[in-house]
Amino acid sequence: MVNVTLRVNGETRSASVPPETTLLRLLRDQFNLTGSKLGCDVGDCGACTVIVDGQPVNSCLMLVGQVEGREVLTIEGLANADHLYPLQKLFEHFGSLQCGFCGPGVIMSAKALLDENPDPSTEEIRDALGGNLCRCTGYTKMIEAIKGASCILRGEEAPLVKSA
Amino acid sequence: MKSFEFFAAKDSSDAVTLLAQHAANAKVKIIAGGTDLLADLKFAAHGPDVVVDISHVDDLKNITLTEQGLNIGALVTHTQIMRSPLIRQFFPALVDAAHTIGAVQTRNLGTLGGNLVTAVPSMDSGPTLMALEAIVTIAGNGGRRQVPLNEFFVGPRKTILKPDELLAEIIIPKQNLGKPTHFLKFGLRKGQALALVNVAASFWVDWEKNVFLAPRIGLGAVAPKVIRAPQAEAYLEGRTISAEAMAEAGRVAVGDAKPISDFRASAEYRRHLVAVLTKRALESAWTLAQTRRLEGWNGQRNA
Amino acid sequence: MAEKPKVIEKPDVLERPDILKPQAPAPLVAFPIEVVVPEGRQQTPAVGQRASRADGRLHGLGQTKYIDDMYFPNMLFAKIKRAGIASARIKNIDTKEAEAMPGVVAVITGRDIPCNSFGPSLKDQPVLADTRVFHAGDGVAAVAAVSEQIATEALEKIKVDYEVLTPVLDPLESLKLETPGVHAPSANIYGHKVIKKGDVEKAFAESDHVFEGTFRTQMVEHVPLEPYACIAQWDANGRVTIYSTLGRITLGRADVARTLGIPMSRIRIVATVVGGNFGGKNEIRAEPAMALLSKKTGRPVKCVFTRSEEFTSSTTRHPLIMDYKTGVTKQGKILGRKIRLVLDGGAYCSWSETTLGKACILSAGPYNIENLYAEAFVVYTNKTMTGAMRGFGAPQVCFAYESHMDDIAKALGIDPLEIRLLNAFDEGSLSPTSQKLHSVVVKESLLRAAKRFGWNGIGDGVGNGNGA
Amino acid sequence: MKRRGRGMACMWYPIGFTVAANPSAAVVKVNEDGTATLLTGTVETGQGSLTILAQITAQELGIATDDVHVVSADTDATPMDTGAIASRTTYVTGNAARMAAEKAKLTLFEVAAPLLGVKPTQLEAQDHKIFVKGFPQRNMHIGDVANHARVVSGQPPIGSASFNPETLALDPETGQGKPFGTYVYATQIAEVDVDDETGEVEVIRVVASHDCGTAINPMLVEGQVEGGVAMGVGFALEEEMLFDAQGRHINPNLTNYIMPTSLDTPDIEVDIVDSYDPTGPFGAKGVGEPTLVPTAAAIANAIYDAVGVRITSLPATAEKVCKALQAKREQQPKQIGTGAALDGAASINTAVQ
Repeated sequence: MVNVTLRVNGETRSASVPPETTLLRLLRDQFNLTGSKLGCDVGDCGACTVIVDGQPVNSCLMLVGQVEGREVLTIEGLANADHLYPLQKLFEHFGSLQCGFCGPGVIMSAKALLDENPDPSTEEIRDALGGNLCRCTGYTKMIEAIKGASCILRGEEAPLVKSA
Repeated sequence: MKSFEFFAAKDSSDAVTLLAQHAANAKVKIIAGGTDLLADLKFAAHGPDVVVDISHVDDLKNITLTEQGLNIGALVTHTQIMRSPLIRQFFPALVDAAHTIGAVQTRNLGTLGGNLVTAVPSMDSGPTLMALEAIVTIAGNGGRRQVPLNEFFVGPRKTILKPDELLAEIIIPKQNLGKPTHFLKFGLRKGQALALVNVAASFWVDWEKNVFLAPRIGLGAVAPKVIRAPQAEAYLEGRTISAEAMAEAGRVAVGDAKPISDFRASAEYRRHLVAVLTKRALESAWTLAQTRRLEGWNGQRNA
Repeated sequence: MAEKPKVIEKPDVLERPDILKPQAPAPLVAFPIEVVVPEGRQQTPAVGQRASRADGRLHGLGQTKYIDDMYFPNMLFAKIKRAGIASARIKNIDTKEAEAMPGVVAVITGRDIPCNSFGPSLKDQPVLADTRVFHAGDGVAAVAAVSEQIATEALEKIKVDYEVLTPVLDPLESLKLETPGVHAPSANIYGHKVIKKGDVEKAFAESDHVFEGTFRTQMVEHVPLEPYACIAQWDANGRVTIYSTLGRITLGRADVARTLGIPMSRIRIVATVVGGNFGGKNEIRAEPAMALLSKKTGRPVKCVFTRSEEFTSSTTRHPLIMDYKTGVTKQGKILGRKIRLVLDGGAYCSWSETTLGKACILSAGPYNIENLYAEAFVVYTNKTMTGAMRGFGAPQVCFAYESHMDDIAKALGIDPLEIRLLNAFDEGSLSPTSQKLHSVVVKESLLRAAKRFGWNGIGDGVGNGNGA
Repeated sequence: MKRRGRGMACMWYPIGFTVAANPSAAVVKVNEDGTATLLTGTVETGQGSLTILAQITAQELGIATDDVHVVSADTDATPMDTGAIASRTTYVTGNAARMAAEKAKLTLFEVAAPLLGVKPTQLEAQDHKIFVKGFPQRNMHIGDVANHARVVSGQPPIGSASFNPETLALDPETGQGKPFGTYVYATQIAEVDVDDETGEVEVIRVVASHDCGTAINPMLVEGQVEGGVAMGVGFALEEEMLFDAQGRHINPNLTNYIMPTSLDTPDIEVDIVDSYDPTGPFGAKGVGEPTLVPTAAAIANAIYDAVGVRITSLPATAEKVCKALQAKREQQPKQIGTGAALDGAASINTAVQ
């Protein structure tokens, strides 16, 4: 067993789990944070993406022992009780997600991108989502929503209604 | 995943001590970024008994300009390489190579050392470092030793590392600082691609004679390990720079490659790609050499 | 280069980025958001609104509950042992060692399934292979254990004794009558369809040109991001509730009732939200096995496929081999067309009958062709079964008829847009099955796409990129 | 050198099953406040079908989409449905939902008629009101009517209905008959860059003009088309399940099964063709599957336009295109269908080393 203490969505959490437990399993099975999804378990699909120490990573590729003392942000930590994070609002508004399974991972990747680059180009957005596979959407409406959210985060007016 | 014991190393000497303690009577694996290791362990019939985590070892995370050259700590991630002003300045080819590895998430976790230690023939870090004649520092219980990267790889997924040793740093020798280099990768798609073939080409220019000096070509995914292309290098050495020479060097490089056919591509197609990509990498390195000269770089080989 | 002072670069991971500081009071958006234009979901009339999806917010918050996000008290985790051999006779399955493992609660094999066959048309698919393995992804035993890891390890302890048989892998080989039947004594051709209209041979004789082409497509997977998952819960009244990633619960319940031999009234299937379907989740997979494991253990049992199982043990798209022969006038008017399609059906029928029918009917394209002969076969091979997938044979035949169309246009020197407009259906056109078509807008779609794209004729085939 | 090419492909596609019965049933309950609950046995598999069904139900009742709560996919609670397959949900389940809503609405009309002093046939429902045709000022809020229906009239407004597309069996000899209720049509045009040395194909842009009858929700239609085109790009260029000589799948993972990432997906421009099908709910047909049908053909034709080689087997990998280019260079003058030269590449079943 490994004893691990880390910060998850701003709270200090501890667990005692077998050392082969991944961060994804820790979040889902121990902390009941099921927003991060298991789609492939080997870092190909990105559905498990969370932000560790400010950087998006595949939580299926980290062992619990490696996250000791680190700061983890999951999809559940983005919004609070009555406010949506702009990406979440814009993803909803543009219908950016269909089956939604890739969504939490995509939004975490997008958040990390916007934290670093407040005004990304389409190519930069495509690059940032390169590790998040989606089979439903063709990524088009995700890119639209990320651009919209970047406007809100920059304090500009977001294009909420698509011009026809 | 099979169960194992887990130890986290505090620094590199602690890591070496942990390895020495366990490697004698147990199967030990080192985890750094974990992007390759965990993907493997999840399907492995027989896992390691002990995993030594070095991801918190901060003394292997520096990028430093030293007497010897550019030292890159083994735990520097691909993302750090892409963002490093030093590397961006001297070796944009390393930045390009890092950018083609996996995706953002895996580049944030994956380390340069991990990429080399895994020793997959299609690794993207290898060809550029081979073309720049990199040296690696290996840390063991008895101290440190240095070997040329060329001698580090033994075969597919095999290096000269002993079970109780650790790859500590990668050094690009001082005489190659700023050497015009270009990296090209050809994969089956743009995002998260594995290389069918990757090529790095590097050379100095004798501007008076307009000839290639010290041309170096690294090839990946076309042999059991990342290789240099000695015949193509010999062909170019001292030859007048021309489009024809670069195209011919590509054809000569085909003779240096020994690709296999697999489900991703046939050997024949890989050979064809070696010719095309080598030519293109040389052309782009030539463009870079000219740009740097215009920008006032000293385009000569360093003493 | 002159000696430079030693520069040490601080890696950015060490300089803790901003995210670690308390969450900035960054602009969060109140929901429901205040918008100037009313949200489509609140407006009337409702039809035609760009209404956002009611589930869109939950998706973005990570609140949508997929099957794998559901937990029940005392739940067990199941794994299925896969054959890994394309064709074999099963001589014996020894599960004793697996059953004896600490943490393993129950193991079942095909013999435990009351009626071990299902399928939307032919009932040729076993829930777990019992006497014969028909493709490498076939399951041969299922284990329920207290953890997924133990269930996975138990699979290695199950010993299966196989008599390996030579697999049939090539559909054209399978089409030959002398090839041994995959499901002997049944023939390998298990579906055949013909569409016949007018006189094709006469039309060819009257044509100015006759063109031929052969086209092939590959086997592809649906790749839903959510792998197949189900939870079965058999209660003390003998009623089973199955939560499953199924796109068709009505059919699913009938199949489960049949395989388990219990009345439909004792089965409840709940599909919640499916994380991507595309046709790959349109029939049951492990539901009967999980129901039986739950019955045997008295505990809820969850099974989630690995990504690898999602590939090897769920349906895929039919590869097709398509022969086209088309007679046309000098002007490019199609007079007659003859088509032969061979569908690689894989190990089981699944939705092959439907795919065969749609492919055959659609294979002529959206064109007025008075003389048509289209014939389609589907054959068994010892590969992953092919079934329903977005398009049911249509993407394959469209690749053939539209590639063929461009070849004809090129040979006759006609613009691809022109030749399509010349032959395309109109309102009231008769389809290959002589159905009178209504609401036909194929020409409108051609013209609109051409206008939007900026189509100005085809190039010269050397990619100057600026048209003729 | 990169060469630019353009290619088009059009298609037709049916809605619903081939002849076989594929009914859907639906139940609509109008609540006492004038909102409604729709019960359907179909499953939301990501397309947004529940939103579409809510819009159809709302339209029929004259209320807003958010006023309709959809309960779905539970065999204990919801009426039978043939399911999320065959691009049939909008058309078949949508018709059932509309008809069920209509029945509930007729109950409301019966209740409202005496209160408004007219016959039920003179009433209409719109904007949350039930009003007299031609006299919109003579109206009642739908909630008041619904409440009156339950509390005073004792006639809770509930409607149930089912729909099955009208078909005729096909003649077994000639295949003649009426297999489907309706069809949709579409054209896609692709623009590609082909590297004439490596054979690499990059899809730059796809314009997709699709007919779906009335677009119940244009945004969701766009979403379907965008996703379909991306899947079509994978079918055209990258994806293939490969088997070894023993019939074992070689690439059962997302590392080696190559599907498009965000970097491989082109810019997709969706164009919805004006269309109305009198047999669909409010003129709607469907859109799910057709969206990927013409993509591969359009890309193959664009490759031909760019470099003059006909790819006859999918996927059009760089290696296959490269081989076709080499074959073309070797055997000028060119002829139609260089297919035979490609067959070797089409069946790469080499085992992993």
